[in-house]
Amino acid sequence: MTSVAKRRLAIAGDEMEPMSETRPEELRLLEALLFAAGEPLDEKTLAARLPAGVDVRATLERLKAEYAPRGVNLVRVAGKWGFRTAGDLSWLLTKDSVVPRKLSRAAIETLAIVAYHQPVTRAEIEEIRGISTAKGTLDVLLETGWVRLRGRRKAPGRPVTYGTTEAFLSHFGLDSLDDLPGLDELKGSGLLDGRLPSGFTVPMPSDDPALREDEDPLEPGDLDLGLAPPPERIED
Amino acid sequence: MTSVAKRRLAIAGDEMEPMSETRPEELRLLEALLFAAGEPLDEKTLAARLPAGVDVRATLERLKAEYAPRGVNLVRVAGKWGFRTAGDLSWLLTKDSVVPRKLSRAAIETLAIVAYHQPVTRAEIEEIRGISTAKGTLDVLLETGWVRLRGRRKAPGRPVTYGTTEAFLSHFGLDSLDDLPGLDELKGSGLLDGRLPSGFTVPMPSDDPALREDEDPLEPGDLDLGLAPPPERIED
Amino acid sequence: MMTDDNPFNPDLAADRASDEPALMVDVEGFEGPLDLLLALARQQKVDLAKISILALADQYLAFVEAARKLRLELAADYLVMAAWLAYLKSRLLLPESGGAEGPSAEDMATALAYRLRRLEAFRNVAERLLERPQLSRDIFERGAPEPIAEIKHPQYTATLYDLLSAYAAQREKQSLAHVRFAKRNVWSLSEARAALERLLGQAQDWSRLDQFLISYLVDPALRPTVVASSFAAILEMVREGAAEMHQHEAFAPIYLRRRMAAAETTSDSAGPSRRPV
Repeated sequence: MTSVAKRRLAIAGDEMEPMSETRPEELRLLEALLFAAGEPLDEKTLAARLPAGVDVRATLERLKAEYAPRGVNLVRVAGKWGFRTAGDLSWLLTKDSVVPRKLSRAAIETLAIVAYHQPVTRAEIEEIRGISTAKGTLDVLLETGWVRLRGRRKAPGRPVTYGTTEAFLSHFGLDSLDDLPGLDELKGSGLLDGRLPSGFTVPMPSDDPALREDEDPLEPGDLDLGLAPPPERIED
Repeated sequence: MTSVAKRRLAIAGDEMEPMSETRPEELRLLEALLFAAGEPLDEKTLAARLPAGVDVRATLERLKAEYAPRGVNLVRVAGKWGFRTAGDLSWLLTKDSVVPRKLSRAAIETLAIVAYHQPVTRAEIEEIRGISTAKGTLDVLLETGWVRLRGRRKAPGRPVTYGTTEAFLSHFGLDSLDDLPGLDELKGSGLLDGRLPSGFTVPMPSDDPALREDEDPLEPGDLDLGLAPPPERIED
Repeated sequence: MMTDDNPFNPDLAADRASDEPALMVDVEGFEGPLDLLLALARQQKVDLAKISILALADQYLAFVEAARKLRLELAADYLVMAAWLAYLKSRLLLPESGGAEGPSAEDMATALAYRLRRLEAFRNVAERLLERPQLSRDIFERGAPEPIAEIKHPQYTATLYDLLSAYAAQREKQSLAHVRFAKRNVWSLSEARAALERLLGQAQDWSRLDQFLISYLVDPALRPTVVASSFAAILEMVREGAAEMHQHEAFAPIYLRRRMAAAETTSDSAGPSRRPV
């Protein structure tokens, strides 16, 4: 180790190692890899780049703890790890903001229904909102890359099912759908399972790419129409 | 400051502040700004983004010292500041990949002569080919792992003899060198013209690792050349 | 649910006088009748689970009535809901007859309350979702990621066919180099004729063929082919009437000249005789 490397950092936190301990080299390697990457990396990718024998998960957790008080944090999004600026510093960085597309109220509600109720059909979205969904609303959500066509429901009319993407999790800083705010309350209230056919009473939303039992794969051409899925028949 | 932020870092280096000191918030701001920036920032720009009264230069120097032992360093390039992967970890940011490359005409011709006429010296190759063989051509063949240095011919100048390897057999799908087609097979397949002078023969080559009577073992150092061929190949 | 259970013809908007201009209003920005109902329910300031559907129906119907008095045209959805609520209200007020088909009035009211609670719940989580720090708006990834450099290792490929054909071609080339078949240099008939025509154009009198050809005879190896081709070409030109030739005896020099006009030819008849062709 270089003399520079020996001038190491120690953490003064309570759950941290005593400050006399040398900072392991794998922390340097991990932070270099994660800093260099533009987007989050999964543990498998990281393990492949690190020397054999490194406990990737433990090193990640330690690095996360080290960076927690800093202006840049190590976070887990969509099951991957990445450095991101601390959430409380958004005021400082607003100058760098990409002006986000302002979503309409209808789009926001629809996004929430897709996120918390996926896989969900357009008819189910309309039933919850009590209003027909303008064609453009789902198009806008598909365009953001946060919503995707999943498959087709095994039901009359074979309506397309919608779900969220990894980009959705990444954008909202979620590790998985389990981290959706208010999901537990929503689940507990029984409001998610009201309309599921018997036998499919899975109250949890799932963006698992594997189709559910009541889903068929998309058909050739469905994805071409991705931005303009054909209006489907109301099934109920 | 948040409770998380209070779980602060202290520096254990000799020229650093005592570890009991709270890490100033401006360090967080600076690291977030520099992390998110698309390009290095000069001190004037940083000062404009930071709260009034922050000693930008001093904060930068402290941040630089903090990151010096890390996998990511704060560096000043052309008067501007930015994070960069530590110089000693540049190997980490490389990825090895295999690119298929077609062997040059000269190399495959030389390889063919080596295969049929082994053990063969460079001078003999040139005699058969009727053309001088560039040094790079044999280097490429050694790099492929299909050709090896066998020994040295017991002859004036003690020239190195070349032969093929197991990797050669494996790449060309040959069980042994006996599977190389002989004169009749080459004629039969139309590769050799029927109009050949009498006395034209195709040798029966052998890649027997045992040296022939007219071969001496390689000398120390011979193999170093073989294992470290110059990266650049020259086609003739 | 509204679409399932509504027994009314939704086309209630049709009773508007047809000559009045339609003034479409979005009922102050409500997102449909359920949204409006939810807003009205909130005015009751009680838990949605304990809300009086009867009171809510009254409020909604009063709202719709007020809008109609103002001659504001409500979207059909709102009127459908109004009709359904009026029906629900009448069912709730009348004692349930035991054998009534379909869902009871209580079930219908419960279902409506459920839908209102569900819509509100999704509204809440939508809000909470959007309150989260968002990427590239509140939190940022590395602005200048450092690329991974790719180090390319060549993996050479060649086929057995490449190898064998390269070998055969080289051996063949080298062995044939020792037994060289000289390329046969041939003066073709057309080459000979082109040259002769060019030369005859310049000559006015009888000339010896070998003098014409002298410039082509520098290489002794070419002599037989030049003579043979030239002679054949001359015979052809004579037959066509383009040239004349004569030879005194076998192996004597051959003379030829360009064919003159008929008169000239006669005057020259004392000269060398034409050989029949």
